[in-house]
Amino acid sequence: MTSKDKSLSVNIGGVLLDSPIVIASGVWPYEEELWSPERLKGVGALSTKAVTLEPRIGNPGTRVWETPSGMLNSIGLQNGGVDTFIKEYLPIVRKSGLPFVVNVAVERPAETEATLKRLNEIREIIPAVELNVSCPNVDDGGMCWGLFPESAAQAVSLAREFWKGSLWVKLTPQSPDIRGVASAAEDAGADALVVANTWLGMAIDTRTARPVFERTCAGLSGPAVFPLALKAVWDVASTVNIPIVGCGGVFSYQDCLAMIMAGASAVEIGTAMFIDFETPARICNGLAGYLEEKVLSNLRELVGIAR
Amino acid sequence: MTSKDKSLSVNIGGVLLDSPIVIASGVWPYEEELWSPERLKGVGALSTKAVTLEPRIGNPGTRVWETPSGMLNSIGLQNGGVDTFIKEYLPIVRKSGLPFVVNVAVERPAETEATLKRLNEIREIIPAVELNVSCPNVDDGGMCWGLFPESAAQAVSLAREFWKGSLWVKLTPQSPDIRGVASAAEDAGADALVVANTWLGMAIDTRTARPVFERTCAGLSGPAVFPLALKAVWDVASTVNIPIVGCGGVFSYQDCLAMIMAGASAVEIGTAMFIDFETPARICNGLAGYLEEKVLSNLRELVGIAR
Amino acid sequence: MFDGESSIPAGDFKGTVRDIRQITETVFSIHIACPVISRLARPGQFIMIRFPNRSDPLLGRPLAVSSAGGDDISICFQVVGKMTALLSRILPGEILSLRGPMGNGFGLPSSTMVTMVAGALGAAPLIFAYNRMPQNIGKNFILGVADRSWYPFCEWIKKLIPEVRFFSEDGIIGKKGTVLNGLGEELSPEEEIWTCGPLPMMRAIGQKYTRGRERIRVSLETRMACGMGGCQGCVINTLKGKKRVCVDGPVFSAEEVCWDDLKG
Amino acid sequence: MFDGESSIPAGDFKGTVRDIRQITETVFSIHIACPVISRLARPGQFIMIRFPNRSDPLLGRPLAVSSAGGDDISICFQVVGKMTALLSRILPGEILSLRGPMGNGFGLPSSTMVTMVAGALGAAPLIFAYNRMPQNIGKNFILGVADRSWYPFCEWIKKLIPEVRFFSEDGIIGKKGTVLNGLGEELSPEEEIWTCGPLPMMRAIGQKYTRGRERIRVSLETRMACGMGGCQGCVINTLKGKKRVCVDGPVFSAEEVCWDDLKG
Ligand SMILES: Cc1cc2nc3c(=O)[nH]c(=O)nc-3n(C[C@H](O)[C@H](O)[C@H](O)COP(=O)(O)OP(=O)(O)OC[C@H]3O[C@@H](n4cnc5c(N)ncnc54)[C@H](O)[C@@H]3O)c2cc1C
Ligand SMILES: Cc1cc2nc3c(=O)[nH]c(=O)nc-3n(C[C@H](O)[C@H](O)[C@H](O)COP(=O)(O)OP(=O)(O)OC[C@H]3O[C@@H](n4cnc5c(N)ncnc54)[C@H](O)[C@@H]3O)c2cc1C
Ligand SMILES: Cc1cc2nc3c(=O)[nH]c(=O)nc-3n(C[C@H](O)[C@H](O)[C@H](O)COP(=O)(O)O)c2cc1C
Ligand SMILES: Cc1cc2nc3c(=O)[nH]c(=O)nc-3n(C[C@H](O)[C@H](O)[C@H](O)COP(=O)(O)O)c2cc1C
Ligand code: FES
Ligand code: FES
Repeated sequence: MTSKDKSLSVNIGGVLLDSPIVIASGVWPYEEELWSPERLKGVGALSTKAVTLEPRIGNPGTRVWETPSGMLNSIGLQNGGVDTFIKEYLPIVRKSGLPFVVNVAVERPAETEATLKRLNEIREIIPAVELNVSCPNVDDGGMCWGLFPESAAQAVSLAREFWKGSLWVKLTPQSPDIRGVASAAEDAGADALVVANTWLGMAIDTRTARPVFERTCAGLSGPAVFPLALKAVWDVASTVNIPIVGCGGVFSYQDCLAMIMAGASAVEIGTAMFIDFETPARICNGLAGYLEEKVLSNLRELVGIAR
Repeated sequence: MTSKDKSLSVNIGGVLLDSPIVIASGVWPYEEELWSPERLKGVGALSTKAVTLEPRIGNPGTRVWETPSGMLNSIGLQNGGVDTFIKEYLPIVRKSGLPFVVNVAVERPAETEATLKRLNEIREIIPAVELNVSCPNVDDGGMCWGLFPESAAQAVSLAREFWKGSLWVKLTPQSPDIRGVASAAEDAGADALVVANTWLGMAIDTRTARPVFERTCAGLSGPAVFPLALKAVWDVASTVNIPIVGCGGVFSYQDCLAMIMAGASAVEIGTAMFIDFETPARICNGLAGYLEEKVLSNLRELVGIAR
Repeated sequence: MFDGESSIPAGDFKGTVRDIRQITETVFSIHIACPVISRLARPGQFIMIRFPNRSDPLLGRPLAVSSAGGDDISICFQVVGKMTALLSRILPGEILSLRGPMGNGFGLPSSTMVTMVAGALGAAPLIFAYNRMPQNIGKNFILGVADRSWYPFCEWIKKLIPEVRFFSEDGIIGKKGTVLNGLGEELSPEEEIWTCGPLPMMRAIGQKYTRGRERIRVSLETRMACGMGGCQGCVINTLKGKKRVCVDGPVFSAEEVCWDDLKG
Repeated sequence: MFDGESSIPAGDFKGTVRDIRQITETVFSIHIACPVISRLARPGQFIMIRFPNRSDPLLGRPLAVSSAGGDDISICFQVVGKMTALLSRILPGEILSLRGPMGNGFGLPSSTMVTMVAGALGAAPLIFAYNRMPQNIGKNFILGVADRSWYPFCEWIKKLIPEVRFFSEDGIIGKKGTVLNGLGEELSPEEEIWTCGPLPMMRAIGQKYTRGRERIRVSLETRMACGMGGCQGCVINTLKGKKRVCVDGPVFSAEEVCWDDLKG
């Protein structure tokens, strides 16, 4: 894939990506070297670690645990708060020259509003906000907002009011009615949907006979959840008209293709970056090869064709 | 573990098991050789393939598909119907000398009633019925019964009326309120709960650009789902007082221990039998070793200790 | 017809890789030490192979036994996906988990002449069948391949089965055409056909003759999860209802298979 | 203090196993050909190791580089779980995936005498540090082990580090007692301690001296998922706030670590 090649380009809620691979929230640190073009080959965009109004120290105790073909995490939104983000990290993020989305964890309305207002002030340099109504690892708010259509509508409406740029909403697979939540988010003004965040699971350390995580439950990600994420994308794609970003267990170009054939326009990858830095480039090469083989000029032609 | 050793014995809703390992429904065929004691070392009980009133030919097309550390299946309750079961298979099942449970798929009330009545007529030779309110792979009924407390209560009450023996109820993890469903089942007369069945997922064959399964969705099982199943057991164990049988991705004795520490009294294993016939014996040896190391006389002492 | 003998796998065994040989760019043959399976295996039977102590890839993959002798068996396979790619990089000394031997196998011939018809890797079980054929039975072996890339494979087969006749689509190896060109117009009552290969080939053979189809034994492939009859994932439609390829097959008579229901 | 140099892993590389050596019943050492990592690695740095093309085990496991020279690095490890069990059965020629080199490493000494204190496998990074110690720096090496089962390990270390002094809990190897018995009452201003081993040992060393703690460098272990600073799974509490062991460490000064918050 050359940088001029536009066969993999997509438009996600007004954000133009050269490749459909978005690095998911919470996996890419703010070390400057990692934001150089050589370290981001094949990446179309990045989502930042969740940003909250005030700094958060995250959860105590064990934070990551491996499971068969997956991992559980309970980080708990550790971050320096929106001001630190803007001052210290945003300059690094911008250095990559790539589009990025600022992952904003929904807190209580006052906090969410304040965070978005701060970002809105500088919205000409922020391509999009990814509203995270799906973090399973905190007490206040987090995932609860994404469980039901009503609360999701409330959270998205609030965001829409205070953030004027492109608004992506990241859903939780924990919702009993993900289609309803998706519609509600669309109606409330979302420009794109990220489907989805982690699944709630748990682990017990049999040597200590205690739950591994202090909060007992944690979020499951990685290849293990791919079949579940694909179904969520399939379901949501039958419901909304805004672009969908598939997320959950994508590792190979076949995984990415499957997401696209199910109706996603792009994918986010998280855990895969823990395993192999070359994942985005590898997926892009695979996709480009597939397009060539099938004599297709743009990946967009494949969106939803399995339906 | 000698056969006299009772340290692993458990009582699940009135059924006495020498080991806490139950072979899950739908994985053990009725070939006579497989019901001999040498082929069932370490097995405490077996659950039969789902039985319906009439014969069912199951689903067309691809029925199994591997996923990372898991598998999707869409078998669709293929079985010969309750009469064939009683005439042809029950004698084989009984040959093992082990306790068994007859997995009965909930259909429309009339069918469910008829099936249970037939079984009830011979209830002195049937240790228990496992009411399957959780099959994701059929249109009529199946999982729907297990999604909500009200419908679960209805299905279990009906079963309780026509089946007088021990009644296990197998829940679906697809329920948005598995605690509520568990309570409803308990209140309606369940003697034990099996937590849980498969998770709904899907796969797309990227070479054909079509969903792999004719019914699009299929049930995910295997190690991949273990963290999710453990959480389901944890949740249900905080809600009911009847014994819980953990099910989903159990492969190792540590998995089994974790289930027990979370509040299960036994486990069912399905996919593991596809991989390794020795799984039950291997788990039992591991459990026995653990008890010895911790100087415990019975596995029961560990039930729920992680709580 | 072929279900006289039990076809439930004897168990799960450990096998040690003795050596691996690359035959073409994508075809490999592996020798594995596994005394129990070697002793029990009959032609047409297969094993489910996987890597122990890892859950990805999770399920065993069915591969035909292509020879068995002493403590060893051999398999040969083409790299088509995850497991076969991993197997192609295996090293002598590595341990594999083998479930088997299983399936009904080809059984014993009921005629005096057996024509074995292989398509590409379908040769695997037929090599074994050829070598174990009772002395008093006449035998032919026909192998069809796509193109010149199969040349080293054909060379390799020729060493094992000197009488083999080749057909290739481009005519570069053996005669031009498919294996069907190597079969007579009618199937004489003394003759039977054992075949294994891509489904379209087997279907064509299975439907070629109006008479004698019961004397055509086809070894079918379907996706499998358990290899012991439990999952019902490998079922096909036959005249006698649903049958499981893993334990009721993989060898069926061409007559009983509902060919139109088979996909591929 | 040790964060002068960049500690982001250079990338993910393939490494070919050259040989594997069993040292004790549970301890193994592996040589791996991986030119880039060999060239870049500095003492105290580590790699995340995993098997390519399989998602179980999924995450890399952090293992210290115990030597680097030419194209090769070596690691040594104890079998404690899934990955280490698989590694212990690896064969020459197998390909591993290596992320690294990473972590700040021990850096350069700021005194004229370095006492290296290892507990069991904590020796791994210190062997490397010992061999790369600048000529003009004095050095000691103390190794503590549990019991006689570690005898072959001690023999192996002795060949690499002739001056090593041993302590064992049962007194069968070297002196009876723990490594703490090998340390002076005070830490002289010219001396510093580099240590790696079980947490209780490092905690005891880290808290032994009231003065000079800033001259004690401890290499910590925590559970890791990414090894590149992204997941924040490996954080510990320090006087300067949360730090990630993978990229901000694994080497910290005993002074900055909040010892009471560390579990284990
Ligand atoms: C009884 C039997 C005997 C066989 N013997 C041989 C043999 O001797 N040599 C040989 O090369 N192959 C043989 N096969 C086919 C072999 O099982 C598949 O090629 C193998 O499972 C592919 O595994 P994989 O992980 O490499 O591919 P996957 O990643 O699983 O899939 C890649 C491709 O292989 C196909 N495939 C996957 N599983 C199966 C399956 N169970 N049956 C058919 N196609 C499948 C898929 O549809 C896909 O096209 C046999 C199959 C059966 C049923
Ligand atoms: C920077 C660093 C360098 C290390 N260097 C070495 C070394 O040179 N030699 C060596 O033998 N070991 C070393 N370790 C420890 C090594 O990482 C663990 O022993 C290894 O991850 C266990 O993997 P496993 O799959 O075999 O065990 P698992 O199945 O993952 O777990 C088994 C046990 O190991 C513990 N464990 C798992 N992961 C970690 C981890 N990341 N850190 C600490 N404990 C863990 C678990 O708590 C459990 O007790 C190092 C750890 C770190 C952080
Ligand atoms: C360590 C870790 C931290 C994460 N932090 C966040 C976060 O801050 N905000 C968020 O929306 N998602 C977060 N996620 C979820 C991922 O962005 C992604 O949705 C999820 O991991 C599923 O994708 P994957 O299977 O490709 O990893 C985190 C995931 C991991 C593993
Ligand atoms: C091939 C297959 C067929 C199954 N058939 C049934 C069934 O008939 N009735 C039922 O209650 N569960 C059925 N199940 C679900 C299993 O009993 C079990 O609940 C599930 O697989 C999770 O456990 P595991 O991860 O140990 O396999 C089936 C599972 C598989 C894989
Ligand atoms: S593979 Fe499971 S029944 Fe045949
Ligand atoms: S291991 Fe991920 S931040 Fe350190």
